[in-house]
Amino acid sequence: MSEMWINMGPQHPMTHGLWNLRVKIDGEQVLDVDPEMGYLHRGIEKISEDRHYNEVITLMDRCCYVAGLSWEHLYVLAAEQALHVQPPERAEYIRVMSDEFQRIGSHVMWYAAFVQDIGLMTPFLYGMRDRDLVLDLFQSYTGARMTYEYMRVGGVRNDLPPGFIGEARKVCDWLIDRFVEYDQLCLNSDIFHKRCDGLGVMNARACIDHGITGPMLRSAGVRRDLRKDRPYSAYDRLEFDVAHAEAGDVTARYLVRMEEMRQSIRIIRQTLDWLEHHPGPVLAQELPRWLGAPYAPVGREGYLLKRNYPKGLGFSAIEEPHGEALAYVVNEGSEHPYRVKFRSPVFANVSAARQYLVGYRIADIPPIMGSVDVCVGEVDR
Amino acid sequence: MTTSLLSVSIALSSVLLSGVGSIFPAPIQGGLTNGNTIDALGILIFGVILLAASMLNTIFLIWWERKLLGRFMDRRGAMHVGYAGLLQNFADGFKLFRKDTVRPRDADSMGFFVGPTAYLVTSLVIFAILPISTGWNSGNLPLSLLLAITIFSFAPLFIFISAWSSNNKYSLIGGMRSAAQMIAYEVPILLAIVAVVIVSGTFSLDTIVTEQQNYWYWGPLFLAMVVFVAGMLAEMERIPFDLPEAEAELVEGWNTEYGGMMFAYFMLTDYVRVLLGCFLIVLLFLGGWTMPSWVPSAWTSFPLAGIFWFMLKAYAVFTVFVWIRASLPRVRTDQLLRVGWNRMIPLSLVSIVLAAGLVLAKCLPVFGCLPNLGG
Amino acid sequence: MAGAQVEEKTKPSRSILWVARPMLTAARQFGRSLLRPSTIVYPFERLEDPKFRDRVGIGSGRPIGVGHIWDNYRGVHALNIATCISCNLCAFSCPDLCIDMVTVPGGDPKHPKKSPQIDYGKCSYCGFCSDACPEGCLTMTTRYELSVTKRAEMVYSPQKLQEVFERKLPMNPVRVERPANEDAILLEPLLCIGCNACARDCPTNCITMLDIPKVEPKPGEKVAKRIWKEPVVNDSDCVRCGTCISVCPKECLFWGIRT
Amino acid sequence: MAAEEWAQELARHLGDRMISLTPFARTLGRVKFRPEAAREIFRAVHDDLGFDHLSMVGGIDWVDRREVIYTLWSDRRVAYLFLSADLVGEAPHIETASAVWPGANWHERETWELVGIQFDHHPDLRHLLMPDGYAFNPLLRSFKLHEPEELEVKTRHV
Amino acid sequence: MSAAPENLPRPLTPGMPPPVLPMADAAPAIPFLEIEALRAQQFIPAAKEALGAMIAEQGRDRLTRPVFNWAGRNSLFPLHWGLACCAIEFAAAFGARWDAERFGVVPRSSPRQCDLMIVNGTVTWKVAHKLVTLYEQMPEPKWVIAMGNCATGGGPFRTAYSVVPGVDKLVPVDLYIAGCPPRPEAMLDGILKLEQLIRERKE
Repeated sequence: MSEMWINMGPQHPMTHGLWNLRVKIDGEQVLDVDPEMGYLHRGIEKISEDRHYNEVITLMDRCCYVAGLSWEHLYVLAAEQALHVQPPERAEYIRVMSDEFQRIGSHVMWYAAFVQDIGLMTPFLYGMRDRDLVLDLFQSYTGARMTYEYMRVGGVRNDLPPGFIGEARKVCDWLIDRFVEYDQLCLNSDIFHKRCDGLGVMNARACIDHGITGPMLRSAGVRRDLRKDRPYSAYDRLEFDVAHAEAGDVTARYLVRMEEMRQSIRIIRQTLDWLEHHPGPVLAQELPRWLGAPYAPVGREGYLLKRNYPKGLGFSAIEEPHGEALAYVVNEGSEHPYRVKFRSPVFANVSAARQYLVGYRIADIPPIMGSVDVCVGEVDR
Repeated sequence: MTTSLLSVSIALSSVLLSGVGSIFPAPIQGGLTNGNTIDALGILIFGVILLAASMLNTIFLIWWERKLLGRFMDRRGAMHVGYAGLLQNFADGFKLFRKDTVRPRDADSMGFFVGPTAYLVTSLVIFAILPISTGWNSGNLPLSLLLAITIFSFAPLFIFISAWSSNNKYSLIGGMRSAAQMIAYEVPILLAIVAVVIVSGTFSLDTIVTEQQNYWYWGPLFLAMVVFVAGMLAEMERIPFDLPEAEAELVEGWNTEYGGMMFAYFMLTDYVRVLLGCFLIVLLFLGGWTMPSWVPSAWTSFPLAGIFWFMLKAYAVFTVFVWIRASLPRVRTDQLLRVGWNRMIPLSLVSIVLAAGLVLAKCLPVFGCLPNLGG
Repeated sequence: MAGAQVEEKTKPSRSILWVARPMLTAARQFGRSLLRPSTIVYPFERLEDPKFRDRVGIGSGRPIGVGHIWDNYRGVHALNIATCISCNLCAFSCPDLCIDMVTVPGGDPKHPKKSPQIDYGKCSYCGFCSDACPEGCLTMTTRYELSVTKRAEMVYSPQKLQEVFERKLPMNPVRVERPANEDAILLEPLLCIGCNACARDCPTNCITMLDIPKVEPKPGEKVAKRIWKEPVVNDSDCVRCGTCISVCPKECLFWGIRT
Repeated sequence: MAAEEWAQELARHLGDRMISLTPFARTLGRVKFRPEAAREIFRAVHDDLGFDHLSMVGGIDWVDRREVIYTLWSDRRVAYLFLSADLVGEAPHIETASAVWPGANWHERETWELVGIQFDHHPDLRHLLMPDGYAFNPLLRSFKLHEPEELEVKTRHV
Repeated sequence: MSAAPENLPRPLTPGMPPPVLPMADAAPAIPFLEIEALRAQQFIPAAKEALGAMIAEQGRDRLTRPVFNWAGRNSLFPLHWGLACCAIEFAAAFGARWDAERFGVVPRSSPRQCDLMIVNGTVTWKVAHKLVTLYEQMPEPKWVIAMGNCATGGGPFRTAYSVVPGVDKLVPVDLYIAGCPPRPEAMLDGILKLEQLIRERKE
């Protein structure tokens, strides 16, 4: 058979979202790929310029819909720096706990999608079931399953409900047991290794050149984790290890993500211990009135300018479940951010698709792209 | 003469025809009640009954798989249409019957419709050949095993025809994979069957089952059975060998372009073939409708007991298939073919040698002493 | 956990069990879910039903829900028109601009009473409006089913929201505290003409017009005609809705920190 | 590393191509450079200073000029560095960074598309997020958003 | 909205009496058996009613039409695709906890085999013509559900330069599900409503 281009997407079971992978194949062999993004470009950065600082948070949940709380955290960190606000310590711990639960939720979702790509049907259901438990926890304190609108510039919206910490511990125990089952279903199966070993290999040099971050980079042997290297919120007060592997293939990414989930549970247990014994406010008390959480800003153009509110640039970098997410928020003294810019880790990871797809077979594309963990919402923004 | 579905149908047709014929004048009556007419109508009735029974069986099989998979996946499966979802597959069937069947503009009209139809028909025909109890369905055919396997292996051809004529790249790749896979696994299946034939000395499935009266063949021919089951998994295109329908990379494999009734044909035929595979495994290795002697005779002597036990075994085999489907991932094409040509064929050759050795050494009756086998 | 380096040790030994281990895991799950699958039979069993929640949970074998701590879900709003003060804060705070203030019976003809009408085709259920509501009359319930055949049916008038309220569904219990140092409404006295517009339109009637001493203009100085009254805002009653600022004809009211 | 030491090192490697260094909290600061010397700056920062990881490229429209910001990370220094350049004129353009950091490819495509900054010698400057032939740069300040009722015609660019 | 209280358990088939045994009150040891009993209780009146409908129906295909209607509404195959946030809840509805397959809803990847397109997310102009193509590839009879606010009217992104303000600008929509995103229950509720719509449909 001669060479031909096939379109995998935008509606294709492999994509797990709305994007198009154009693949040039010769028989089963992949000769070239060309990812086409933008099918979900919603102009979040532009809409943010028309919104008040706290209202941007509603967009952050929808920006990355499997890691909404992490993206809220990213944005509020940048906005706090731009607006010169300091959150209370309890809010920081709650944010870290939310981040780590979100990491588990995102990785479990990834697991559910990834095993489908290699043809395992059952763990998809297990993954969704266990993710729902994490979402139940989120719902109990944020009030929503996926779009939380929980964090605020200067803290979080509300404190944890009574009884939360006990339930969260139960969920942690349950999840730790389930991770063993996940491994039994995948790692203990010879077919899994036949499918995934030595696939989609990226070495450390290529990863760094192409700006790849997160579990993909760590699976190539680079121990880089912003939680350790550039600690934000309460991460410098918590103990955990950076999961990493050497091989740089699909199996290594699987292992890294599984280990990250265990580390997340370790972090969560520490934060729960802290939160149990340190009550306090969760929202900064010296907030300017227009940022106060219960009162979303009352729109008056030029209000800040009249008050000579200091301008500022906010920059934040966090370790999102998919990798390093960066944001900067430019405050020019108005109620609206002048410019908001986000860096999505998946954006860079997908842009290097040619590096890790060419040369493999067409049947390898789903596992490899599955191991990249594409979340189109944050790529296209 | 043993009772068989065919003889029952012919008797039914003769009763019917003589009843109907008696109201007509003599020449017509003579024409109606002569042997050829009775046989023709009898075969027709046989076909209708067989078709209905096998269709019902297949639909029940699908239901069973859905419920079983549901429990493996910690959920409930179809449950709101009919009692416990029993009518769900009928609803699916009726709906697909009612839906439009769209033929893509550039698709080959002949192949597009003939492919699935022939795929279904050739698979259904095998039900007439496989015995499900003594003498059922169509008496003791001398070469029934060979005939069944021959018709069984028509499928890749029709799949490829329908895949090629739907003019879709995914279909084409799926069809080619399917053809390659089925051809690769035909050979070990046939070789495994040779082992069975060596031990039983016959191509007649009836006789093969009768030969297993004392010991089922899964004991002496364990290796052949493993090869046969693995090959059958590939033939039936079930996980871990369901590459042609690999949802993750090829949208729906070779039935991407098919909707409506043609799609229903494909779905139905897949399960018809699964059922046939289970039947073959039961017939060749699990003693067919025979039961071990330690089973109380009351359990094996009620009417149609043979069919009952046979179906029970077939469904047990199918349950194992569902279990495999629930717990294993899919392999890759090249790995599949490599396993097929490099592992399966040598293994099946070894199994032939083993079978021949067992026959020559006359140590087969030893297996009659093992527990849980026949005897 | 000693080190996070994921080792090669996690790879299985190539034993005869390479296919059996995952199958055994699946079988274990099969046994667990045979009688108690973790499926909610949705129209019959409902997650928000507290009695149902008693029977499920991680301990019970059906891992659904986390006990009783989740009446927090933000669903359809409930509005108590009787306590609504028409302060407009919900409409102001809505990031999606899905709230319109429409006239409801109960006001006087000159100053009609207005209550929120919510377009659920635009609402993103963020809860900013119920957080902002100073009287607690706009709350979010746990009701989530809302499927309609026409787009226009998604617009919930205040009366419809009142119906939701009367159904007494579980409410979102979270009430967010006000920050301690709120801005107050300040007055630029030189611009004020004492027109009473702010006091008239204040939803909480926290503005009173006090008499001030009349100042005679110096000869030759041109002074606008004015009423010799000045608004005084009672900060503890004020809900900071900003209505007074928006109705002020001379833009003499502004936000600021009261010293 | 002390701040002065770092500033000296930077000045040594970048010379007069660097305009200014603005300190910024928890980073190595924001280096403003002359856009004409972009290629040498990128080389020097990548090879000599060891910033081998390009995190993002973004653009800000300051109405009178457009600023392009490169965010870089160095594993050796464990810190972020910003490079920025002011581009003036009707058709702002700058040398591409994708020759030095291959990962800059998509970031520059996005910046070209949304902020309207031309990257010279870019290997593949196509539309990334918007459909081909989209004629606007949405992230410019002059591009206003409207409620859908008002813009029935305006967005129908397909 | 109809006057029926939406927060009460609704019968699967309209016209049937609501379940007399609300799950919450009985609380037996094994919920599974209870549900089976409940369904058996419901099934008999449902069958009676279906038979009555068949007999009451006049016309050439008075027997087949109810059957096909029944089949069509009980076997809705949605298109398996994910647009945005709602796609995650869409997937969750097929997960273990809500298991949409209970109602015969099985996602299919090929539009040829689908009856139902659930637009689960923001539709951008870039994907608009592909969405229309997919809709046209689906064979009749077919339905469209706009799931969530983005599909309904653009949602929070409706002012954006790249977003279609509502999928009803592109394809005819039969049912809108509000929510951002709707819970999986809300999606199931939408599917049950759609079944009701199909049932009441006059051909």
